Amino acid sequence: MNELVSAVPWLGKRNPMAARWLIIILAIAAPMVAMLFGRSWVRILDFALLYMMLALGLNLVVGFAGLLDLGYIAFYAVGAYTFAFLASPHFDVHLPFWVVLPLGAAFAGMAGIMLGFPVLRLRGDYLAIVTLGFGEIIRIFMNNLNYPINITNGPQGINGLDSINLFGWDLARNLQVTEDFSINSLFLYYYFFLACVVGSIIFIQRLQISRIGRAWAAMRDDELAAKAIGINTRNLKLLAFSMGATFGGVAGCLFGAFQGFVSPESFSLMESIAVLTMVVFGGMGNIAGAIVGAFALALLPEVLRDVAVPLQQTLFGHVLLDPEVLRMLLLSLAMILMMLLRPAGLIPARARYAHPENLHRSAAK
Amino acid sequence: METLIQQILNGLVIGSVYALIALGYTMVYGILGLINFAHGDVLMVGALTALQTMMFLMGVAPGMSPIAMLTIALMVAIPVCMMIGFTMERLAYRRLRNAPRLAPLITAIGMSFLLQTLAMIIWGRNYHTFPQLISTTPMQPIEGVFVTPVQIFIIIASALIMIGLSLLVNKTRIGRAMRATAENHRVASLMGVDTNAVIAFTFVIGAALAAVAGVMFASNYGIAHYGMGFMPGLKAFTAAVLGGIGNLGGAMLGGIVLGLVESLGAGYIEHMTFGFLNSSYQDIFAFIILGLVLIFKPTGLLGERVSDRA
Amino acid sequence: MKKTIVALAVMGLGITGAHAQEMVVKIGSVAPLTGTISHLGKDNENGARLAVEEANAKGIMIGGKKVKFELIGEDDQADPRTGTTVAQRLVDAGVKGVVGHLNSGTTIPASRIYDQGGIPMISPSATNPKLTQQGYKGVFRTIANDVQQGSALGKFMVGPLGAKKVAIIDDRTAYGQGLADETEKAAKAGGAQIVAREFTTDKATDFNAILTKIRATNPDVIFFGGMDAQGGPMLRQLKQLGVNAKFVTGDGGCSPEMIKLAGEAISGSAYCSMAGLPLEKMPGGADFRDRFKKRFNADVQIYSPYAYDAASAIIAAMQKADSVEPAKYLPALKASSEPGVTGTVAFDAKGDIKDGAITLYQFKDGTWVAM
Amino acid sequence: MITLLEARNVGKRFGGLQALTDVSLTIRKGEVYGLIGPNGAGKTTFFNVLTGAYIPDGGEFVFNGSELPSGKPHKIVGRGIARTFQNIRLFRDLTALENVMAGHHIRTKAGLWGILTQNRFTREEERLTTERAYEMLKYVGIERFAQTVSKNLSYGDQRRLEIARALATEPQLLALDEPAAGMNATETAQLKVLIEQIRHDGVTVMLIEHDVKLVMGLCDRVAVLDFGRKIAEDVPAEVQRNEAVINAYLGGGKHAA
Amino acid sequence: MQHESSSPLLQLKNLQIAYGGIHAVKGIDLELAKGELVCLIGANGAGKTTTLNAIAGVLPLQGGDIMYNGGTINALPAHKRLRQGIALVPEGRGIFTRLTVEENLRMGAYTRSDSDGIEADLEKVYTMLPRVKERLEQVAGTLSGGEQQMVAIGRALLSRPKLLLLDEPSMGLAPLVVEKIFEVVQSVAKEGVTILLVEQNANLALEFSQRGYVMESGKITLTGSGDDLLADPKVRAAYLGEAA
Repeated sequence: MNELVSAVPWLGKRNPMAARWLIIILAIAAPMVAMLFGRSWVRILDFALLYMMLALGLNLVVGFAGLLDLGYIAFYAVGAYTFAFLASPHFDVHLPFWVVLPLGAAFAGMAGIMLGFPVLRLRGDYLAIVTLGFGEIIRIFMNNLNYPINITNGPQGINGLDSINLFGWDLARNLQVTEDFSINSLFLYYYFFLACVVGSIIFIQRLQISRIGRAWAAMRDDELAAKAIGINTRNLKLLAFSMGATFGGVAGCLFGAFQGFVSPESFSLMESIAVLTMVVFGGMGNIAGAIVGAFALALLPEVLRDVAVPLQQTLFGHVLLDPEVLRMLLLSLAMILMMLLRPAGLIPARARYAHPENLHRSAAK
Repeated sequence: METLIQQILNGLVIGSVYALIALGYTMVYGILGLINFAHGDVLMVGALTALQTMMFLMGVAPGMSPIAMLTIALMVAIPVCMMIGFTMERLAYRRLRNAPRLAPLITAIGMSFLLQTLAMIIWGRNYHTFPQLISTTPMQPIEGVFVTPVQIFIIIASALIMIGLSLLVNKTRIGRAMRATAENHRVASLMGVDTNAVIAFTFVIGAALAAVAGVMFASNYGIAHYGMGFMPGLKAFTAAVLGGIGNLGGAMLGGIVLGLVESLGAGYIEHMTFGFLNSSYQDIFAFIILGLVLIFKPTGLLGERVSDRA
Repeated sequence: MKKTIVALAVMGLGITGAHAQEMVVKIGSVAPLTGTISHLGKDNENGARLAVEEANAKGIMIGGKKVKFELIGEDDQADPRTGTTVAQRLVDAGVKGVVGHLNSGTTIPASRIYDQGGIPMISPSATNPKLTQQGYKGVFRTIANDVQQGSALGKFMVGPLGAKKVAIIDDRTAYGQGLADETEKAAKAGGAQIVAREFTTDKATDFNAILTKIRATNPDVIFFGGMDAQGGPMLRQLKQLGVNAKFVTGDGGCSPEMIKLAGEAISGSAYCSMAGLPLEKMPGGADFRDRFKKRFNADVQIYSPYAYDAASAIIAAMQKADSVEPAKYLPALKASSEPGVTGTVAFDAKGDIKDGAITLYQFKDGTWVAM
Repeated sequence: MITLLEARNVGKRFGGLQALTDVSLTIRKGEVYGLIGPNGAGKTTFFNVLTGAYIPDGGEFVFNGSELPSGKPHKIVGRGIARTFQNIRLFRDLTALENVMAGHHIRTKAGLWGILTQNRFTREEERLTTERAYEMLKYVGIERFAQTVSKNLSYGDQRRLEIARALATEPQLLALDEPAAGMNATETAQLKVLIEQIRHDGVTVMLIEHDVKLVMGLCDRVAVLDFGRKIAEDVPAEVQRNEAVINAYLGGGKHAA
Repeated sequence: MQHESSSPLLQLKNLQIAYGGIHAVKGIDLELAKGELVCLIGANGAGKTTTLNAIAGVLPLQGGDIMYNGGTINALPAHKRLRQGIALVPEGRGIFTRLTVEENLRMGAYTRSDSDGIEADLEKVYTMLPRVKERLEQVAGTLSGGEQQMVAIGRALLSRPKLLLLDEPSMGLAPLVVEKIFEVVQSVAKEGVTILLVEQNANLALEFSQRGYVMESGKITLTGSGDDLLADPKVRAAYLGEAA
């Protein structure tokens, strides 16, 4: 939160309290503002929140622990498919959401360890390329495990996933507050996802400012030195992989329930790279960066859809570059230029790994 | 029996293309320790540039002989790719040479997508038919085994290019400088080698090879497309690692082995797994091999020591 | 600040100044306009656009007002998630009906959004049977589904083509696999032996390994469930491998693009299927082709006639019900029985096209000729 | 005197190069033990083998009466051996305080659950870690830079920070690899005071150093390595007089061979 | 300090070098006349290697000047200094272990295009280093340390240097081998090549050199003729500290 606060332009440094409230108000009011532009924007915000969770999880692996994972979307897939298996007509199993969610997280976490074990010794670009392969392998299995026994229903995907049901309260239905006032389901999802993101931030921040967060940072900065102060780098790498994967798994469960349909197409390499770009764009290694990066890049294509076409039409009389091309162009340029010009990302905040108040206490002694 | 021979032949053809692409990866990795993700996309630009040139030639000189046309197309595609290789190195990778290792890698991924997008803008999204100037009429050297002239051409051409490249690297002054720079930038510069120029040269040669590979690839399958380079690029990288990255012979061997594994794998996996797995898993062989090699024998088949730079 | 938001919103929704005496009715069209099958997506959009423009030219009156139809085109990138987002956008934009999506994989999740928004949708090309089995009231399609098409294909292979041994390939997409499975079923039921079942992807270019494997089983007919971008090169490789089996594919390969990509390798023993009647056998078919060519300077790819019929069906239902409100015209749409470019557009209880005629085509003289 | 560390016939080979040959030496509790020798004599290799960065080809280390595991750095740190590096290796993006806190990692226990819930134990442990780290910075004299990102510290302060970080692992034996390299005379003098203080506070120190003056003035005993073999082990005055040592350093001259 | 030769070939003026946060060379002055063999000795970490690297152009200067052949070469990149005749045999030899011995030697002649001259010089190196000639086709990584040092020196000679910078040629080598190498160095000097020799092995270096500089903690503390320094007890102190 503090990182996010200080990332607020102008206000962040001068009046952190005001900046904090600004963020809270914006977060709460966002779907209402979005509603002015249409319900689809609320839906886009919902997805943006899912991307934030993904970016937070990937940031934990890439930014905190320094392990470049190009197959991260595989864990998202594991989460989504877990939900599809356990809460849909596919196997005709309908476990409650609160049972499926931890299972999805746990399976994804296990998948993280499964990936982590063999790649422990690899570093840098080799790690990246093996994880990329891992992501593709998972996707290919999802796409083909309908034969000889139908497990994933193959390329057809699984339809009719249960919606999120919080103790009898179905988020997929509009909430009827009074006779003629109801809250749209998209808003319900928004606030539920927001709560999940806030929970994730708190959890990740606690991790960051802890012996584990420090050990990850140490390992990332200098693995040899980290070993020399007694850090068990093997266990910590596995922990990073599985924690990151867990977030991916949770996001996947939410995605499956929200979308109601999962199919292997949603878990392509391009998605992995999109999430990585979010982390890089925002600023590797800090929570605010992941949040801002995910928010900016999840909204970018939709904004382009609305702005690029009319803009080009007024400027050139016809559309030169359609929004999707423009999006690809901007994404790729963002990756290149960010690395060249601003490698620390949009929000180059320095992550904290200690509580300053503890220091004041001991310094006072 | 002819099925087996045919599968081996299929593997050899696709493997030769992988090998050619892998050479570019391995050279750049050898000298810079960088996985140039965009290498596969340089191949795509090569193919599409050649296509564009041929279209133009067919318009202005319809009677031109196919060989002349192909040669001119190559003569255009190669310099274009060289320019791209040079520009990438100069504008992006050089400035990141001392950056943390993730930075050039992420940049390279960005480069790959940038090239694809630009190609999409220039050439559109559709598949293009690529004129098959070398005959694709199959011959039957053995009863039941079919091979086309373009396939023979691909195998022979990659072998020749491989020989040419090893002569360049092993027998010439610049080749020596490349190897010296790959081993130790600092000492190479003490020998009077302008290491920046040598690195740029390596990129340019790699790009030229990619252009040739692109034209071969497109000639064989008769199509070209903005996304055609990514997958072969990835597989070729696997081939380079399999053979031992930084090693030219290894890249060639790795490419052929990978081609054979894919071809024979797709052909026989069903029997081998009693029908549990089938050809839908064709694309994972490369990744599984990659994982296994990196984990158990990171030096690859003919490997030299993998760079320790972290 | 508020003004800017409103201005942006207006810009965003693409509202153009509507004249007071005219009623603007928006109709959505969704298809992938980017990606590997964008040529088909654009074709779909053009089909719907032609219908809308022709309706506007006719000057239709509904509820006493002159109606100006406006087509809002969206790109779903053939991606399920984007599909739901743009579906929501269309619902927000207040479209009264939707023509789309192209792929079953995007249409199925999107249909839920249209259903929630109470907006009828007609897909011109999504053939997965599941689409209309979800129980949504406003979901239709103008194309025969995989079961209909697959069974026609299967019967055709064992019947007229006399296949005893059939090899089947699919591209592991929802479309390709669905069609291949249905075709396999029908061929088996007809007494043919499935000698090989092989797989590729919608991004592959090299099929030599699986084709070699198929060659060893010596099939009479090879069926490919997939799109033209793979089908074309596949034909070339079949020829290079000296395979002489007949080649059959579904509507995804029934395009001029297929012929272009296959080059010389395509021959008289290549067949494809399409739902509905062939253009030239329709009274207005050849005419449609010309109008299309004239308006867009492009050839009809595959599904644009179906998109045209879908859009026309919506407009016709509105006329009949004398209302543009979905709730009012939906019954008329359900009951519609209009002659369209592709045949009579009438739907069964689930929303599938009634008696979805399947026409088989053979490659002849450089083009697909209906048999 | 009690023996703290005993190296027994330690050997290490890299390809064709025999970096260490049968090195045996004994470090007693509470002393400052110097390890010197010309470039390439195998001093740093000895450190790396001792601290688990390399696995020795032969021989063993006995620490506090039991054998050390080889090739498991974190276990060796756990047993009470900490080291610094010849070319400083700090966690560059962490502050000085965080560096030292990271050094305390192995002496803390909070698990995932505790961190997630921020239970009493975890908070208390975190507070103690901060406090101890701050004490440690004070101890080496750079507490005013507690909140400075370590890569921005001056060279001398980085050296000190590295020592503080090593001390935070609560070692019984502190192995310093050329701590005075690159320091000026004043800094070196301060370093000497610091090392004496560390020894005084009960930590045994092992020192690789090129600054022979510092070694001679500081060490209780000195071992000399040459070509991977120990050629001398004695009090400094004796070592300085040792013919073999003089030859190793100054060279035998033209006719020495 | 004054010498008969007209102008010095190399002159360092108040040279300051810092890298990785270490102020390694703190303002040194040094002069080499044409044809001299001068050594720079001192304990490990005194800044000798840093000085050599700066002269060769692989380390940037913090301050001061490097004058060579009458001009300042402060800003010249390493490969251009080589063309002007400054060759460095780096510490640890810097052999290209994956290249053959002959290729290593030819790398030395990288900047030259006179193939006849190169062949002639190769022959000269072969006669000077007969052990090397027997192993031309061998990959250099398989050579012994002494042989590698010979190759490194031979390689440097192939650039036809005017100024040869030798960084610890004796490091890690057995005494007999060291002696061989020094004989080679001496014969090179006799050919008229100016040599700046950095050595830890002070006695040996001083025996061979005409003059010597002693470096301690980044500064030059002593200078004089080889014999004078050999006799000077301060030299020993610089290495082993004041004897008790």
